[in-house]
Amino acid sequence: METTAAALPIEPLETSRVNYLNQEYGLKSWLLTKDHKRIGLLYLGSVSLFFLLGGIYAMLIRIELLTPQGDLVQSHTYNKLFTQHGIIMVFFFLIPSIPAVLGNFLIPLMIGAKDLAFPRINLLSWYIYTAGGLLTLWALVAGGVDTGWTFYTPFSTTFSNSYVILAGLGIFINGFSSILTGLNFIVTIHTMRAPGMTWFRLPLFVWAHYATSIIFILGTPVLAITILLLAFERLAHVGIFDPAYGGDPILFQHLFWFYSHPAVYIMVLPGMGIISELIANFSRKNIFGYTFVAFSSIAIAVFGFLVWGHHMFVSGQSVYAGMIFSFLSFAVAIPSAIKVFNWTATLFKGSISYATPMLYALGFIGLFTIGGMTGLFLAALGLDVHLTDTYFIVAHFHYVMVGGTLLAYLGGLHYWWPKITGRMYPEGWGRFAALVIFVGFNLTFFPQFLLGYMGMPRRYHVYSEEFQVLHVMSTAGASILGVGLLMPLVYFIWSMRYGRIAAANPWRLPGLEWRTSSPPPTENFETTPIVTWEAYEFAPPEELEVVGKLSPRDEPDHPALQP
Amino acid sequence: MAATHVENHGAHGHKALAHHFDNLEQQREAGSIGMWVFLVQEIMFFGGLFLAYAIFRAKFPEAFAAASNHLDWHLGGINTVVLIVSSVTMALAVYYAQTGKRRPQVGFLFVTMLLGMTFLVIKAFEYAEKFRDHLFPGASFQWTGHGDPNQVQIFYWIYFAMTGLHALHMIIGLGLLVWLILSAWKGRYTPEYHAPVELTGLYWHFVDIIWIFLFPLLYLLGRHLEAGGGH
Amino acid sequence: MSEHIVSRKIYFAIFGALMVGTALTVFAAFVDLDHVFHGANTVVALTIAVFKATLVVLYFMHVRYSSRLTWVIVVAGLFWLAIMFVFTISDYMTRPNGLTP
Amino acid sequence: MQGWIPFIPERASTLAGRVDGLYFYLVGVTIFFTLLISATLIFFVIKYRRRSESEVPRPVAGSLKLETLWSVIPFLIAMSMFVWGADLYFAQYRMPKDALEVYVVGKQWMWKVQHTTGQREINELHVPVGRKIKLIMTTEDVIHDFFVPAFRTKADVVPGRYTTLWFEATKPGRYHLFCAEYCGTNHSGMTGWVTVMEPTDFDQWLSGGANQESPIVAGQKLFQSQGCTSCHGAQGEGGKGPPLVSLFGSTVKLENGQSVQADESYIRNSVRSPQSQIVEGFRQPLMPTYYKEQLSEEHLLQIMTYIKSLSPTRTQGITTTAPARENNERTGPATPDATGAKTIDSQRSNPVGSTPPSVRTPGQ
Ligand code: HEA
Ligand code: HEA
Ligand code: HEC
Ligand code: CUA
Ligand SMILES: [Cu+2]
Repeated sequence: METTAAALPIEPLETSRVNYLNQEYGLKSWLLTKDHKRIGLLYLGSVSLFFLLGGIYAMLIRIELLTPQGDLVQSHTYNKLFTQHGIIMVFFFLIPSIPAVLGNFLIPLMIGAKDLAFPRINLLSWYIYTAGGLLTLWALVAGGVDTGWTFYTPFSTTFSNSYVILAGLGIFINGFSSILTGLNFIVTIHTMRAPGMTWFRLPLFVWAHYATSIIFILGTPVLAITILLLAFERLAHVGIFDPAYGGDPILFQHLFWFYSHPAVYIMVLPGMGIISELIANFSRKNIFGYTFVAFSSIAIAVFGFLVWGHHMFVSGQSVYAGMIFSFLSFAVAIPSAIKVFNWTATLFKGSISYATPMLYALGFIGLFTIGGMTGLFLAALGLDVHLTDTYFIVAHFHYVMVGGTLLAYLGGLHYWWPKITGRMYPEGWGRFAALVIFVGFNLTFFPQFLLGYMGMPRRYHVYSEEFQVLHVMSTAGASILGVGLLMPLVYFIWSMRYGRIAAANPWRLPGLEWRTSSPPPTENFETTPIVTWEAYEFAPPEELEVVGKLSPRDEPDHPALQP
Repeated sequence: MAATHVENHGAHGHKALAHHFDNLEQQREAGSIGMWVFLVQEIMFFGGLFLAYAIFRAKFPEAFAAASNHLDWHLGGINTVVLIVSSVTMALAVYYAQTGKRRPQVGFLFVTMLLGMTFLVIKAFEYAEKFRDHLFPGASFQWTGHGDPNQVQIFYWIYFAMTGLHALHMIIGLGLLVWLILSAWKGRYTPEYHAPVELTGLYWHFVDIIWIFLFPLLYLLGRHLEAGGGH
Repeated sequence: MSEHIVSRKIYFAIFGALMVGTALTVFAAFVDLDHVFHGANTVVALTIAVFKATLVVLYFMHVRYSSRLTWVIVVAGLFWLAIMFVFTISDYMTRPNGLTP
Repeated sequence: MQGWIPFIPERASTLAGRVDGLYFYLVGVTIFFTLLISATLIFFVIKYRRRSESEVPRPVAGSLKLETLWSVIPFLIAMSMFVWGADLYFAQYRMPKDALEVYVVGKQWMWKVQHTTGQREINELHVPVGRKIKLIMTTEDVIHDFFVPAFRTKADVVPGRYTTLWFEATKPGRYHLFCAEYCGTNHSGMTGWVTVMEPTDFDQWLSGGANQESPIVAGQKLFQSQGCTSCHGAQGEGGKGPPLVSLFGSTVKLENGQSVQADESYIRNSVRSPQSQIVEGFRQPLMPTYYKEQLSEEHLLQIMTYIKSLSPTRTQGITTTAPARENNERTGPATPDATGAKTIDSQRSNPVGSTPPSVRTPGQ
């Protein structure tokens, strides 16, 4: 993360204006910062590292699956590969990614506050995250985990002889960083909105994060206690999850999914928030049906808690409970449907730009639709009996998590990059990478739907020949995807030093975060802004009232904006 | 709440006012909402355990009755009283903080702390007894009374998990109290600024509530069935 | 929304109520209410506990005098707790030979 | 039967077709919405591309009509999926009464199968075509999952209890059997084959292994060697312990006033941890608890079949050997044999009534 800082020189072109980056220098100024923007960058650094690690695991998985006989690694190793891939990607990349990086950076800017309500707690949450991460990494180095990211008992408590406790504690600790982030967001959004920033003038990004925080607060503690019990049970060889001690494995599944289904909405809601921003801003239109999009986020957060049992249709759960959970799973799909349709309608009669972030947004809508609709396959009881624990599941959740959230995250990074670093990314490369990623992604995961229905079980190291062709396609796609993801990695870092200086408002947008300079000063705004405009209220750019100081060069300097 | 910004010239420049808040009122509100949200998180945290308790109690009624009859309800009862009293003293400490009376404030905080310690000491004795009787789940666990030993062991497993986590919360609370007493002694808290006392109070009362449920659930349910190895 | 100061009288009244509640719980635990209906003792014990908890929340924790938001937060917490219990237990109760309260 | 469709596994059970039907329906809906949305997106993106830098389109107010439209229609579609799916689910998970029972024990990392006629197999399951098969499954260690793609059905196999699965194969052949719940190192090796045979071939196969003793006999032997007889009587007629004759399927009153259906899981539980559910009138727990260690899941299953055989009216597919049944079922449209007939009326008449209480309640 420090490197991020070092890579940012004082900008000669900028009149010697102080911003949050050049105000102080040195390791200490970063590790002890209470500035939400710097903490956001700390998260950006650590989250990216974990993503790379998770991605490398993914590539190893794909390479192994090139051939039916497991000849690259042993079964034991393979099991560790997908377990660690899952744990890292979910708990240490995707869940913190958007909230802790972009949410941290932008929510105060968007509501016109000087900082989050509890800056110290915000920093603490990053340290907790790091501690949890290191503990889990330790587990991986020490010998790894092989329980699957779902830690099903009694395998995880009694039979697995891998570092379950270490990894578990890592996740347990990491959970509290989520809780603190959520707590901070809720309080901030309630108490620190600028004068005139009413609830219905909030950008939808903020609404989405409010909904996400609800899940953080109400779901994460249950995971925490569950993992704690699991760890103790494994330690003391007595407990409530292993039938050998009189316990009940289904209870573990209930407790685990009570958190982990809502968690999937933790992963997608912030992404949806970003998409709402991108769609509205890059077509210069107020979002279609603002209140519906806003409240659908809350609806998802609430109803998302009522459906966890759909992961347990074949587990021995009561069939009647299965009915209820299935019904509610279909119900919770509707708010997502509402979002998709409103995004589409927003484009109608807009002025649509083809800038990179918009490409990601469009990709998101398409892929999330497929991912979501295939979720309905799994919510349909009779069909899930055949599909569960096959590659259909794997395909489903990669469509929503990678094709959905990951694309949204990348779109968001491109979109706010100028605000974060004060530099533009190379537009041409941006568009090209987006294309490669889109193609690579579909080639990777679409074949897995077919594999799944043909009966290829997940978490299989060795498989029978008839599945090979599709697996090879998938692996080919994965390497394209990998290369595609490599590009932003490279040109983002490159742009921090060599990118074109960004104007305060390069996209010509009304949002509050664009009405202060790029990068913003530590206090965000020179004076507390008074909000007099509605969300996404577009006016001819020159009429945009400006709060705070701007960088001297403020003409449209972006290829995507040239006529 | 946005309103608090508009009339945002109140106790500006108060030494306890953080730079990013407009005024103490806003700061205090943020604090209390924050604490409440945190307590909700705590509810769900303990909730998982209560759920496990409910399910296994329903699964193994005899074993649970027998096991819980074996606990010493006198100690549990005394501890309940101790905690309730400590809640009152805590509430009074907050009261004197609000009314800006330093000495009684410090005094009641101190009493609260003592009561908290009493609770832990009694609990420690209880634990020691259980260890001696080989009732701590694990290799050394022994059960001769009624009920399937495995199921009795599950009761004790849940008992130690719940009371243990509760005790942990008490210890954290005591830490906060020490810090409060010191700064209250220095006269840090005034009628316009005493959020820390207030928030610690909320936390302390919450821990009390948890125990209000633990006492009957762990110590009393099943007393009416004279069956089981209680003495 | 400046804070409300609860009078000491109320505190002592609540204290009394809590003590009575505790005594009642202990007393009720030893009378066999099963002939009323199976598990009656549990119901009684929990009702008293809920009552005591409510008093603490309303008065010691000042919720009675707090903003609507505080109410919402508290209720939300309990509501989600209820969700977890109801859905999970409904599974166990609808199994063949399922749990009976 | 049906022509080969790409990426659809073979259909070899009565339910496979129905599952595929639902699948095609959802695929259809998915394609429709995906095309609808992406087509609209592309159309708008091209038609309304930004033409001049300064253009600011007029804001558009939302439309309640549209919102309701695109919430209600998807909801209705979703409900159709729900109903269809639920209906299928019950077809898959409600066990038929007149099925041939087969016992399955999962174990890291193999499937042990035992037929009621005595044949034992490992990672193999032989079944006749056109006959309902009911699997009664448990595991000795972790959770496994019995998955046969060609039958479009699976169920977790959970330690500490029995789960069941049924299917009726429709065409002879060899089909994949996978373990579909991650169960440790060799999870992907826990596979096997289900062989569906013409009834005649199946009879031959059965007679091939006829020398093996049936689980009932094995169970009876265990019942004696384990000393169950000392309390439950030589023929399970009862003694210090309650009688086990016509126990299975009856309703047992327990000491704590509750009453339970004596199904497989209950009997298993009564043996593994006798004190958990005490039978009314047996306050002092005589029954030793050490059987948990002594009896493997397989032995337990054998004792189970024996205890079940003590209540013939409530148990089907066990007492009669498969062949007799086979001929019987193939000739003419469903004229069930004697046991089959008994089955039917013992279903109608409530099982408790069919056991005189004098038998059930012990004599003190
Ligand atoms: C970001 C993460 C994410 C998201 C958003 C979702 C969204 C959904 N998921 Fe998914 N899911 C996962 C991540 C996610 N899932 C993961 C990680 C697993 C596997 C865990 C494991 O076992 O390892 C999983 C597994 C999983 C299962 C369990 C499968 C099994 O193990 O047997 C089920 C079953 O119901 C399910 C259902 C759904 C549904 C109904 C939605 C809905 O929310 C989708 C709603 C969206 C749409 C419906 C599309 C948009 C709507 C339209 C285009 C309009 C048309 C709509 C209609 C006609 C209704 N998911
Ligand atoms: C946020 C969540 C997330 C993300 C982003 C991903 C990303 C990917 N995942 Fe997956 N995955 C999960 C969450 C996720 N995954 C989960 C929860 C499971 C279940 C685990 C379990 O069963 O317990 C799973 C399981 C899983 C499986 C099934 C394993 C099995 O069941 O046997 C597979 C198989 O193909 C797979 C593949 C991939 C691939 C190819 C990517 C790609 O998108 C990754 C692309 C990223 C990179 C490649 C890294 C960045 C680029 C570089 C470092 C450059 C260097 C690389 C090259 C040049 C090639 N994942
Ligand atoms: C020392 C005496 C004793 C022995 C030996 C014994 N049992 Fe029992 N069994 C009992 C008693 C007493 C009960 C009733 C109390 C109870 O339910 O635990 C009982 C109950 C049962 C039940 C439940 C009966 C019902 O009506 O619900 C089953 C089934 C059973 N035993 C099977 C067995 C098997 C199988 C064995 C041998 C492996 C065995 N028992 C050995 C004494 C014994
Ligand atoms: Cu057995 Cu997987
Ligand atoms: Cu889910």
